[in-house]
Amino acid sequence: MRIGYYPGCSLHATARELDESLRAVASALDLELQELDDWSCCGATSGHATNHLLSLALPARNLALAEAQGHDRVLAPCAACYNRLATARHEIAADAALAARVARVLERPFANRVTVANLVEVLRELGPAITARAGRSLAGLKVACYYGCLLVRPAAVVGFDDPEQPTSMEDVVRAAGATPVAWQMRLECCGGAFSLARTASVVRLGRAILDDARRAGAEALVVACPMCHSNLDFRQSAMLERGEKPLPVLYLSELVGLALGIAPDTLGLQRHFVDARPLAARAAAEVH
Amino acid sequence: MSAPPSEAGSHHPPTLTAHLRATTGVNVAACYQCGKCSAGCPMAVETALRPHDVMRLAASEQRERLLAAESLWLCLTCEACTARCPNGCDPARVIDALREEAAHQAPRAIGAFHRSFLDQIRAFGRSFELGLVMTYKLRSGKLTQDVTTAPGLLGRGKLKLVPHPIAGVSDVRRIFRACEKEEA
Amino acid sequence: MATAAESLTAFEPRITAFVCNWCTYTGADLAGTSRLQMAPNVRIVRLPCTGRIDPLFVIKAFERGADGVIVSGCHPADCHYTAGNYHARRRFAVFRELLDFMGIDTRRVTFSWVSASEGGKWRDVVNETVGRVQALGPFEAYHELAGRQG
Amino acid sequence: MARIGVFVCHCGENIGRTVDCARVADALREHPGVAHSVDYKYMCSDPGQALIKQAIAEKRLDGVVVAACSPHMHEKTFRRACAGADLNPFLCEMANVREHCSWIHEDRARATDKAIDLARTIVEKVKHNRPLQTIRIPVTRRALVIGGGIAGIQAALDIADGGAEVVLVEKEPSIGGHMSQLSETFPTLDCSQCILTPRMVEVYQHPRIKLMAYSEVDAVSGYIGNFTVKIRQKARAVDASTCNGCGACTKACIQRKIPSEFDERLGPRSAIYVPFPQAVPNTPVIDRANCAYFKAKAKGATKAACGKCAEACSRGAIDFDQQDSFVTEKVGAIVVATGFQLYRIGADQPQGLTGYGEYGYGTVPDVIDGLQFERLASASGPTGGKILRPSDGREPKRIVFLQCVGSRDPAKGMAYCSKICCMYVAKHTMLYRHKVHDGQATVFYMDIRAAGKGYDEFTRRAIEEDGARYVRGRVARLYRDGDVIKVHGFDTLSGEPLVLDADMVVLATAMRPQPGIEALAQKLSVSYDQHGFINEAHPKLRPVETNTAGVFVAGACQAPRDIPDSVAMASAAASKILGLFSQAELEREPTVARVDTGLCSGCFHCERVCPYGAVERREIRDRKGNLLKVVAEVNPGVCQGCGTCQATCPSKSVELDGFTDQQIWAEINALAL
Amino acid sequence: MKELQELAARLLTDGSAGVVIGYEEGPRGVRPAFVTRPDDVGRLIFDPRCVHNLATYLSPRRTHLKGLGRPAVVVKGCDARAVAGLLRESQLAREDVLLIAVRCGGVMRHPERHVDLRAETVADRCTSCDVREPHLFDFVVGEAPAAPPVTDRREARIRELEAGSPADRWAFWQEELSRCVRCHACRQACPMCFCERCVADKTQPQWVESSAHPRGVLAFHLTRAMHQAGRCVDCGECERACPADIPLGLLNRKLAHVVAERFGHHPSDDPSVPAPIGSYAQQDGQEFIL
Repeated sequence: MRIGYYPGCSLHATARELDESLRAVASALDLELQELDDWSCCGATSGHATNHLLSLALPARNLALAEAQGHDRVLAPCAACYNRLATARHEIAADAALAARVARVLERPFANRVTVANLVEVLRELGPAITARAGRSLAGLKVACYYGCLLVRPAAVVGFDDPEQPTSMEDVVRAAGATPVAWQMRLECCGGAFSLARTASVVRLGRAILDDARRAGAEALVVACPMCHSNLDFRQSAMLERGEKPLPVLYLSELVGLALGIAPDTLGLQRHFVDARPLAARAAAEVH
Repeated sequence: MSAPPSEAGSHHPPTLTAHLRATTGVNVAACYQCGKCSAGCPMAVETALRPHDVMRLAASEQRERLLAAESLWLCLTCEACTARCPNGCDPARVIDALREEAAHQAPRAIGAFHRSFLDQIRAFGRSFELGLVMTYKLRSGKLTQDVTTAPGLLGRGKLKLVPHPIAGVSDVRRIFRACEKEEA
Repeated sequence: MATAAESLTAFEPRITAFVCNWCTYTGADLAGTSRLQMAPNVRIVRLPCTGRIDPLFVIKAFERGADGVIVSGCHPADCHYTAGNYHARRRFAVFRELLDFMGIDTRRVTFSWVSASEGGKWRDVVNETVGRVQALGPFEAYHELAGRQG
Repeated sequence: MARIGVFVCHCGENIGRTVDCARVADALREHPGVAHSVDYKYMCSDPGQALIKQAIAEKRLDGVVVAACSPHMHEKTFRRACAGADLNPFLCEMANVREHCSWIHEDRARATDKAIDLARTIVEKVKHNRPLQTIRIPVTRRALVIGGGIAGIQAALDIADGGAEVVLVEKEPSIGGHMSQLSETFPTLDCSQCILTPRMVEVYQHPRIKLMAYSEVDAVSGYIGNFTVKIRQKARAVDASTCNGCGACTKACIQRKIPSEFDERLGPRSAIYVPFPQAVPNTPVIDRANCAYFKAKAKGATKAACGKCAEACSRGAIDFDQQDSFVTEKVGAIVVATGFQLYRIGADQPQGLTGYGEYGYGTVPDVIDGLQFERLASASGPTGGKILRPSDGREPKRIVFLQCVGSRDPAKGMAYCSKICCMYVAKHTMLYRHKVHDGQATVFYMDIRAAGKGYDEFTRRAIEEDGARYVRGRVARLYRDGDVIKVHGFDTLSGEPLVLDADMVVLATAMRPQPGIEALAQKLSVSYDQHGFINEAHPKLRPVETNTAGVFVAGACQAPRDIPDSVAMASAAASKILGLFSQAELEREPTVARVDTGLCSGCFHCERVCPYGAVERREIRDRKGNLLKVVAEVNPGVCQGCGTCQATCPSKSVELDGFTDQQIWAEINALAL
Repeated sequence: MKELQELAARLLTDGSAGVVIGYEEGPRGVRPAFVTRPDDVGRLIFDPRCVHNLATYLSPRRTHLKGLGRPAVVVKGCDARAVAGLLRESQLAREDVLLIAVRCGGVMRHPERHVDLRAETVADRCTSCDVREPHLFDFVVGEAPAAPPVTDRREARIRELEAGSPADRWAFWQEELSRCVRCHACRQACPMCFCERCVADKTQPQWVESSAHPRGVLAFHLTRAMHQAGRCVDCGECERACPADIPLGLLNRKLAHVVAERFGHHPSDDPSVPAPIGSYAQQDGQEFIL
């Protein structure tokens, strides 16, 4: 399988381990990631908070590139980028007048033909391959799948899973041999956008998530969004009471990578703030 | 639908309701104030105006009060409100549109943040560090906050210090100019 | 922007509307009862059902000098006769493509669903069609053809 | 040359203000074939009609065009006036110069021009009108009632009491419908079964009612006064004529844990069962999908796997070999009273909906729906009338009720208001407080819709006397947290977010029509809305008729209805039917299709498009009896006059009287420059 | 050939058929043949020059064949579709005809001008036909043939017209239709045109003018194309019969695309497949309706 790859800005910076682990997993599962040549930023929150047309044109430029480079599907592992690309695609498809305006500012051929996939979606499709190649290294590992806000909402745009009772991340976790726990905060926003600006809000929201996951018996959180990750990993120390044990936060691709027996350093586990290497070590011990 | 010929030429300043309908497609009059949006809003305990309040004030043409509201900037855009609105009203989109409007009307710190983020894209085609540390500082003006964490990020290879423009940066700049012209 | 003088001499298209008795005709009645003002260019021919509307009517209307045609009836699932509108929908989906393929600008033919309670929608359909056909100008191609001696 | 009279009405100022009526009359006077043309202030007044009659006589008119209001308003008036002057009423037509002209235009010159056009068009049409005769059809004085809920019961009893015979068809093993499941009824809190069961027995004993329970309508043909209905009697596997309803079979059954439909899956029943003790008829039925005998047989077993019921039956009434049978009935009128179902989120999704994951129905224990609560509150229910949690049998001390689940929700559910929920939720809070004195009921609502006699007082009583706490706001989500259900809501009146702990949650889910109603509606040729509710012929003036003559509608299959509404509709439908049956013959408009059999090629496109099955095949033979061809023929009693056949016929060999090709062609031609 | 002749002889001998309708050599090329005596079966041939749609002779309006007894008709894929059309529209009872299906690898566009079947000479319709052996038959004869040479001529022409403006298309069709003399050969040759009286011949009212006035010509061809939508079996007889070489196949083919895309309908030799116009689905597209 071959797919266009839109890493997005964060995968070259704060979310390097997502990029690294995804590339490692893809290569192990014969998924060919073809990075879009000359891709640009999707505009993120700043785009759609200030100039609506720009918030569509920036993603559209990348979709047009993908089209020109012969792709019919693009993987955007960052949930925020994914949301922006998918929203742009949806809005442009629904409104011919808007499509014309976007075409006018793009000044390049754009048929809006490329579909956008997210990390969970693609890994779920690879589920059988993951199961086939995963060892039993993650057996018994209990994890809480955290969807956050951008992966499943709004349903009209995203539509790959039920917006209120999604199952796709759990499917992937099971395919990798780990055990998803049943918990309640899977879809509550962690406040990632305010990670630094409103620490109090973020601590309140993050705490509720970590608490619930811990109460459900999870040994780690699994995420598919660089914003969630940086918030819950990088900011976690502020969310803990004195003496509380931190909860490692893994990218879904890292978890799959561990299941496939890929070395923790290749997956970028050393880049985490909450040390995830003990988990990896445990997994490795199970293998041997 | 075009208006009948007799009405052509008459011009009234658009109401906020009409403006929102034109820019977002959302008919704020369709909001029947059930509160399901606010019931699921993660920021409802912190903000003065909850999503259904925003819809209500918009429907009653309270433009000034809305555009001045701090609450607009406390929306996380998590879309829980939109996902659950029984009448398809999309409060998240309305809040976005109001922020866009507010940024136009009164440049404020938060607008400055978005502008600096966008300036990066304009300069390099990409943001070079997810707008995390530096941009938040620009936005908050708290230049010394989180100084301790920057080395942490650096040490983990998570910050790029030297940005490089992408090859098509001039194309991106052109799109910026075109969009600003179109939206003006 | 047309000046007042220009608009006085503006082209006034002739539009023939074939509508069903139960929905569109009644919706047009409601537009009247509600005193909704609209362009006076449309002449309605009342049929019991869109199912009764034959493509031949459209051809004949153009032959006889119409610049535009409206075909309108009940929304899906709302047909007084349960299915006449579904049959009409298929018939006119094909006929429209045929007209297009033979070079008749399909912007001259409006298809719409207007329920008995949609007086406002009927007004919009009328004004929109009149405006659109006005912009296209008289249907000279067809009228010349029709008037030419063979 | 035609001699047509044109009569232009001013309608007081209504037309005269924007249309120059005198000019219209003048212009039409010059039109070929017009023998007389006048304008008058009020054509519909007695003197106005007298003008028409007089002109018909004096000017020997052979056609009349009244340029006035919409034909929907006064066509009957003017046609009757013509008939009064011995002119065939179908030679009279109206040009709509009010609704379609004077009321929608301001420019007097252009409005007048248009009015002239419209009148000319109709004059051209009338030139081709033919005298038509009103169609007379005989009436079978017998009615079919489909559905044995309270609406069907009421309609059947009223018709039968009025002296006509009734066939009552119910698809379930017993009549009674949803009303039999209810505990108490609003706004009086009287016991549902106490007022219903006497009516059920009355149906059973009525000499003029033929009750066919466990039966379904298979096919319908014919038309008003003359329907032929094929009814499938589903095999009960019990011979109703020998069974005495002793109940020994149900006690002997080895399958005892099948979720009871009557108890909304909160209690068990056996495989051979009577839905509830007061069932009518009191004949058991074997649920073949769950019966050990039938299951084994379906798997190919040759030996009887069970037979306990047959062994227990002292009268030998169990008949494992019984098959579905068909009965054909002739009736003159039909009442559709198939009722509703409650929206079971997740279990049966309407097309395109995905349900409400945020409310956890079916996944979070002790989240139930309104009918389930009725069964918990009912003395005949699985808990003997005690309010107990299905999960652990504990008495819930805090119940949260959610209104408008699936209703008033265009985004995910149904756009309409289900009408009864406000009332039954108030009732539930009262029943709950009466049974659990220290229990707290909280209701999340959007608006309290309690329009009805004693209704608002009832909801106020729930709040003021019985301590129900009403919170105005919709709930965002709920989930199980240990032993409690966390309910995330928002009180829009106080402006505060709210997280409540509940022991049980009751969802007032939307009312929907019964599944399969579309198929029934198609058999009956009645139309239904996008939700599947049967459309009435007119929302105000013909509320219990459908657009197919002779088919009536009552109760919640037409829209969400409560018991008083359903009963009122049923009685209204019954009185319509008795009125119909009081006539020796029926009259109908002669707008029907006719086939020119000489030109018909027998391709039967018309037969395929006819929504009423009015097209029949007729063989044409020569004198020696050799088959020459098979042609289409329209049964004028069945044809409703849509004309789809004519538009479909490639050779135009079928004509719709009143809207013939010649008439339409003349109208289009009249619009030429 | 021998197989066909032997079968024909057998059917005529044992009385199961009164006439075998097939092809024979004529003075100006291949022509339809009506063989009633077993001795004459040697006339019967089949090769890529056999373009006629013999199903036309099964129309009940062709009464001159009625006296000859039950016909056995030689049918190619396109002819079998026509037979299915006649069955579907109650013009024929299955037991009243015997169908001798011939395995067909395509026929020539202008058999009178060409000698072999090549991309340049193949009839347009054969390119879009994937029926090498009809499914509707009583007997099948002939060798399994290769698929006909592929050509995109007709589709390319349709695409080219579609790419132009309405005015371009108008000009194109006015030019083409200006040659129409209203001889109605297209109608006579069409196996699916079997009306007792064509609407174009109706006079009260006269929807379609009967003269070759451009007004009537356009009305006629619009009506003819509409009546063929979803019914056309793509046998090409209308275009072949046209003395003015008007490309009627383009119209038929265009509408075949429309019904395929909109209603999923494809011409078939299964008589139980309903025609698309005259049936409907609630979810039919209605993007063109306000």
